Amino acid sequence: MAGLDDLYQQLILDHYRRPRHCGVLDHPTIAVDQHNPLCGDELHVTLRIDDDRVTEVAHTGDGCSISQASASMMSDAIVGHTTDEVLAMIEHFRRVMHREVAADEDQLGDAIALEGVAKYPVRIKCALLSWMALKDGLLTHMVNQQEGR
Amino acid sequence: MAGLDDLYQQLILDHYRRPRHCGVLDHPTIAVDQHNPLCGDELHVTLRIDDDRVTEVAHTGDGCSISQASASMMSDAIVGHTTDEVLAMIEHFRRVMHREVAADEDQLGDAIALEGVAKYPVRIKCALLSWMALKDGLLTHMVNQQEGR
Amino acid sequence: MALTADIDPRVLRLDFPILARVGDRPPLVYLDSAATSQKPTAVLDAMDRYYVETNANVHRGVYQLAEEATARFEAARDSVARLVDAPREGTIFTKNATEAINLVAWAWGVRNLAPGDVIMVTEMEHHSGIVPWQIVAEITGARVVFAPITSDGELELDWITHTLRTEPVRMVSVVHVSNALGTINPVAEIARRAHEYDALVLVDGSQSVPHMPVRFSELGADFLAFTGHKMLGPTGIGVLVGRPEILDGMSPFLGGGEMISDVRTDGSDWAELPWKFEAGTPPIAEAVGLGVAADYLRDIGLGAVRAHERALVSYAFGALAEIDGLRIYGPQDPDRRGAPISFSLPDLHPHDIAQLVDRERVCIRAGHHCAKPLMRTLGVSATARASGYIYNDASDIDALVHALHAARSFMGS
Amino acid sequence: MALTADIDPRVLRLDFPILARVGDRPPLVYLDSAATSQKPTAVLDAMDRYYVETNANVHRGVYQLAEEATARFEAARDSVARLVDAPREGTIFTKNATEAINLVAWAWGVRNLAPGDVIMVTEMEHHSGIVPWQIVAEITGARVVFAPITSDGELELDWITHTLRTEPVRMVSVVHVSNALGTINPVAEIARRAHEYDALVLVDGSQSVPHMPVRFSELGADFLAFTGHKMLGPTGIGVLVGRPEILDGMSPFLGGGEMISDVRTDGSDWAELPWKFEAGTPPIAEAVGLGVAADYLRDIGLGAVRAHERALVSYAFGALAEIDGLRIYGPQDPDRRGAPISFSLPDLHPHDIAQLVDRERVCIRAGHHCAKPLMRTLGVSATARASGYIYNDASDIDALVHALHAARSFMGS
Ligand SMILES: Cc1ncc(COP(=O)(O)O)c(C=O)c1O
Ligand SMILES: Cc1ncc(COP(=O)(O)O)c(C=O)c1O
Repeated sequence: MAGLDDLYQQLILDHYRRPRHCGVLDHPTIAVDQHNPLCGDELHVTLRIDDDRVTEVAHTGDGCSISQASASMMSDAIVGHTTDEVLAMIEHFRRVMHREVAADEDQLGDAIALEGVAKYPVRIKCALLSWMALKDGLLTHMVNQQEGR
Repeated sequence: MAGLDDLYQQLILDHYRRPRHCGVLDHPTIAVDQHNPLCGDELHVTLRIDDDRVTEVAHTGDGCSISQASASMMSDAIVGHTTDEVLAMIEHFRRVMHREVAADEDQLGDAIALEGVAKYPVRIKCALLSWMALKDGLLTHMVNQQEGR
Repeated sequence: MALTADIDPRVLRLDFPILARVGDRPPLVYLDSAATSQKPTAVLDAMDRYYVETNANVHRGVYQLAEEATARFEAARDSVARLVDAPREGTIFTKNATEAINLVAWAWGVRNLAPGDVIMVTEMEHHSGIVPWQIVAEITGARVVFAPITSDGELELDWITHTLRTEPVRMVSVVHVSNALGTINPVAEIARRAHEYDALVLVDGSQSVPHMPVRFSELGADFLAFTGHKMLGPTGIGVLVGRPEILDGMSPFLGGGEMISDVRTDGSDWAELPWKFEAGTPPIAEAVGLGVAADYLRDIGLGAVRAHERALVSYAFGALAEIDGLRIYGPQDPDRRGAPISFSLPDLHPHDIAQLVDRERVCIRAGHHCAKPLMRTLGVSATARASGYIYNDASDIDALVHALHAARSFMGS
Repeated sequence: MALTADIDPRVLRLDFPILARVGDRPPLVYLDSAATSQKPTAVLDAMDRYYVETNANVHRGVYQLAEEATARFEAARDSVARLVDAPREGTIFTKNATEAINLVAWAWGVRNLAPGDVIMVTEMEHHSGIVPWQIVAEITGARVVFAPITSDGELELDWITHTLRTEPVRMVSVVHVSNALGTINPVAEIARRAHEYDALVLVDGSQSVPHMPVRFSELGADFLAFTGHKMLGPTGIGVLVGRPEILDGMSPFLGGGEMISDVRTDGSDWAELPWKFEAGTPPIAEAVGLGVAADYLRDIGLGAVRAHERALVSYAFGALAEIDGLRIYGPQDPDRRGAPISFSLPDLHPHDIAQLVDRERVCIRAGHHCAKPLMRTLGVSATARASGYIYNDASDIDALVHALHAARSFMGS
C-alpha cells in the first residue's frame, strides 16, 4: 500500500531509529510533560532559552515511531530560533497536520516529511505530541516572564 | 377490514351506546378510581357488598368505546356473585386479554364479546381498566375486612 | 397537488419506501410524523453502507477501516451542526431528545441547584421537558414552576417575566413547537428575558428543528435538544447543542470510554468537547444516518419545509371545519403554529377516532401526547392528533376527512 | 479449517458481507471484535424491514403500524432476555453498556451512597466500569477502591473478601471478561461473597455475553450490563439486566416520555418495569436488530461459540510463540481466558504494529483499551490486541503472524 509507505518514509524511520536530542537537560529553562490520550504515551521535553532564543532542547519518553521521529525532527528544527519564531513554527506544523496549509520546509526542516501523517487522523496526535508539549512549555514560560517583570 | 369489525362488534357498540349500571352509588361498600396511563381516561367504580356478595355496582368516567362497554359488561356480569367468584372472573378476563385462555361465556357474560380486543395490545388496557379497578377495590376491601376482625 | 412551489410531496414520496403503493393495498396515509417521521432510502442506505463497508469502532483504531468509520461519524456531526448553525464542538450526540434534556438536568442541575432554586418549565411541555427537572428538583431541593398558557394555547409572557423578576429562576426549559398544540413559542424573546435575570435557557427543538429554519447562533438559548427519528433520521440518536463556554464549565454526565483524557485510580480528566459528553461507543451508524437526513433536509431547504407545512395546516383547517363539532386545540392562526393539529369530536373518543380511521390506513395519534399537565389544563384526557410532514399533501388531509366521516357513520350505525 | 465441530467460520463468514472477498482486494482479516463485532445480513435486513414495513413510534399508537412496531420491539426484548436467561421485566434497553452502568451509578448511587461508603471496582475494569463510580463518588462523598490483580492478570479474591469484611462496601462493580487481558473472572463467586456483606453486585458482561453462555439467573449478580454492537447487533443499543425486586425499589434515572404512568405539576408516578427505566423514544430499530442478533447467537449456541474461541486462542498462543520476544498479557491458560489477546513486541510500539499489519488488511487494536489503570499496573502505556469471534479461524491467526513478521522486517529494513 503506497499510502503507508508514505507514512513511514525513510527520513521518518531514520529519526525514529536514531533520534536526535534525546535525554533530559540539567537545569532547563522549561520542562514539560505531555501525554497522548489515545495510547497513553508520555513525553518529557526540556529546553534551555538564552536571550529569548532556544539554545538547547532534549526529549525523552515512550512513543511510537511517529511521535519519536516528530520529537527528534522538531528538536532539530527549533534550536537557534527565537521563542516567537518557534511559536510560529508550531502553529504552522499544527495547520499542516490539519491540512489547512501546505508544509513549508523552511519552517519545518526534516519535519516536512511528516506531512503524510495528515492522512491518518488518529496518528496526527502522535505527530503533534512533542509540538504541543513545546507550545505548552513556551506559553507558560512567557507568562511567567511577564509576571516576573 | 374484517379485523376492526371484530373489535367493534354490535354487542360492544350496544353497551357503549347504552351503558348499564351508570352512575355512582350512595354509601358504597367500595369506591375506587383507576386511570389508563395511555390516554389518561379515568374511571370511578362503586360497589355494594352484602354478605360477601356483590349486590349493586355503578361506574362513571370518561373513556373510549372499549373501556365504557367493558365497564358496562363487567357490571352486568358480576352482580349477584360472591367476592371470590368475582375475583376469579377478573383473573379469567385478564388471562383472556393476554391470550392465555379462551373466553368462557359462563364467566364473562356479554364481556365475551371483548375477546377480539386481545388482538389490539394497546386497547387491552382500555378493556381491562374497569376490571383492574374492581380488583383493586375488592382486594383493599378484603384486607380491611380481615384487619377489622 | 403541490401546496407550494418548492415541495411536491408526490415526488418526495418516491424517496420513502414505506409510503409507496404496494400491490392493491391502499397507500399509507401517514399523519403521525410528530411521533416519528418516515425515513428516506438515502438514510437507510447510508447506514447499510456504513455497516457493510466500514463498520469499526471509532476514535481509537489506527487501521484504515476504523479511520474511515471515524471520518464518517465526525462528518455526520458536521452535517448536523451545519443544519442548526451550531459550533461542532457544542454538538453532542445523545440517544434521543429525552437524554439530551436529562444530560443538562443531571450534569448541570444536580451539581448546581440549591434548595429554593426555581426551574421554570411550561404547561405545554412534553414529559421529557418536565420529568427530568422534577427528578433533579427532588434530589436538590429545587422547585419546578409551570408557566401557564392562554386559552389559545400560547405562553403568557408577562407571567414569565414577572416570575423571572420575583423568583430565583436558574433554568428555563421551554418547548419551541408544542407537539400537542402546535404552538410556536417565541423562544428567542424568552431567552432574552431569562438572560436578563441570569437564568439558563434550554429549548426543546424536537418539533421545530425538523420543520423550520432553526439557527442556534440566533436563538440566544444556552441549549437546544432535538431527536433524530423525528427528522428523517434513525431511532437511537438525538442531539444536544450547547454553548461551548457553558459546556466547558460543566462536569460530565455519563462516565466511561471516549469521554476521558486520563483515568487514574485517584480520579480522571475529561476529553475535549464534544466528546466529554459522549460516553461509551456512540450511535455510530445512527449518526451517519442522521447526517444524511440533515443533508437531505438542507437540500430541500427548511424554509420550504415550513412554507409547505403552513400551507398544509391552512388546508387542513379548512377541510376539518366541514366536520360537525370538530374542535381544534391551540392557536387558530397557521402563522403561529407548526404541523401538529390536535382535535376532538364531541361524540367519539380519540382512541376510537384513531382506531377507526386506521380502517382506511390513515395513521393519526390519540392520547395525551406525553403532555398530561397540558391535557389537564385543556380539561380533556386525550385528543386526536394529525401531524404532517414533507411527504404529505392535500390528498392526505382529504383522506383523513373522509375517514372521519366514515368513523362517525360506523359508530352511529 | 474449522477448529471445532460446531462452528465453521468459512460458512458463517458468508453471512457477513463486510468479510466477503470483493474483486481482487485481499479479504479483510478482522481481529478487533472486542472493540465491535461485524453484523450478519440477517440483522441489517431486520432493521431495514422494520423501517420499510412498520416504522412508527412504539407503545402509544393505536393504528396497525404502531401496534406492529410495538410488537417487534417487545419481541426483541424477549429474545434478548432469553439469551441471558433474564426476566423480561428486568431487561432494560439502554444506548450502550456504558449507559447501563451509569444508570445504576446515578439512579441507585446518587440517592443511596453516603460519605465514607465504598464502591469496589477492579484494576482491570474498563473505563466504563470506573468513571461512572468516580463521578458518583465525587457527588456523594463515597470512595472508590480498586481490587488488585496478580502478575498473571487475575483478581486477588482474598483481597476482595478482606475488603468486604473490613470496609463498608455497598457496591462491587466487576468485569466478567476483561477486554484488555482476556481474563475470565469468577463473578458468581465474587457475587456470593459480596452478598454475604450486603453489597450489591454489577457484572459488566460486555465481553462475556457475546462469547459464552451467561445465565443471569445463575450468576447471582444484581445487575448485568452488556452492549449490542459487540454481539452482532447494531450500535446505539445496550442492555441493563437487573433483579426486578431491586429495580422496583429504585427511583428512575432518565425522566421523560414512556417511563411515566402519570405526570402532574406537583409530581409524577412511574411506569412498570422495564419501561420505568426507558425514557423517551427507545432505540426501536436497534432493538429489533439486537433481537435478531440474539436469536442468531442462540442458534449457533453460546457453548459452541465458547469452544470455538477457546480453540482459536490456543491456536493463537502457539502461533504467536513463533515471534521473537512477543509477550502476551493476562492468563496463559486458554481455559481461564476469553477471546481478546493483548500482546507487545520489544522493538515495535503497538501503534506501529497495528498500523503496519493493516498493510495486509489485518485489523487489530493498539492503545490502552479504555483500561488505563490496568496499563499502569502492567507498566506499559499501550498494548496491541487481537480479538477473534465466530467468523475468525486459524487462517486469520496465520495472517496476523505473517503480517507481524512483515511489520518487523519493514521497520528493521
Ligand atoms: C469490558 C467492557 N465494558 C464496557 C464497554 C463499553 O461498551 P460501550 O462502549 O458499548 O458502552 C466495553 C467496550 O468498549 C468493554 O469492553
Ligand atoms: C416536544 C417534544 N419533546 C421531546 C420529545 C422526546 O423525543 P424522544 O422521545 O425522541 O426523546 C418529543 C417527542 O416525543 C417531543 O415531541
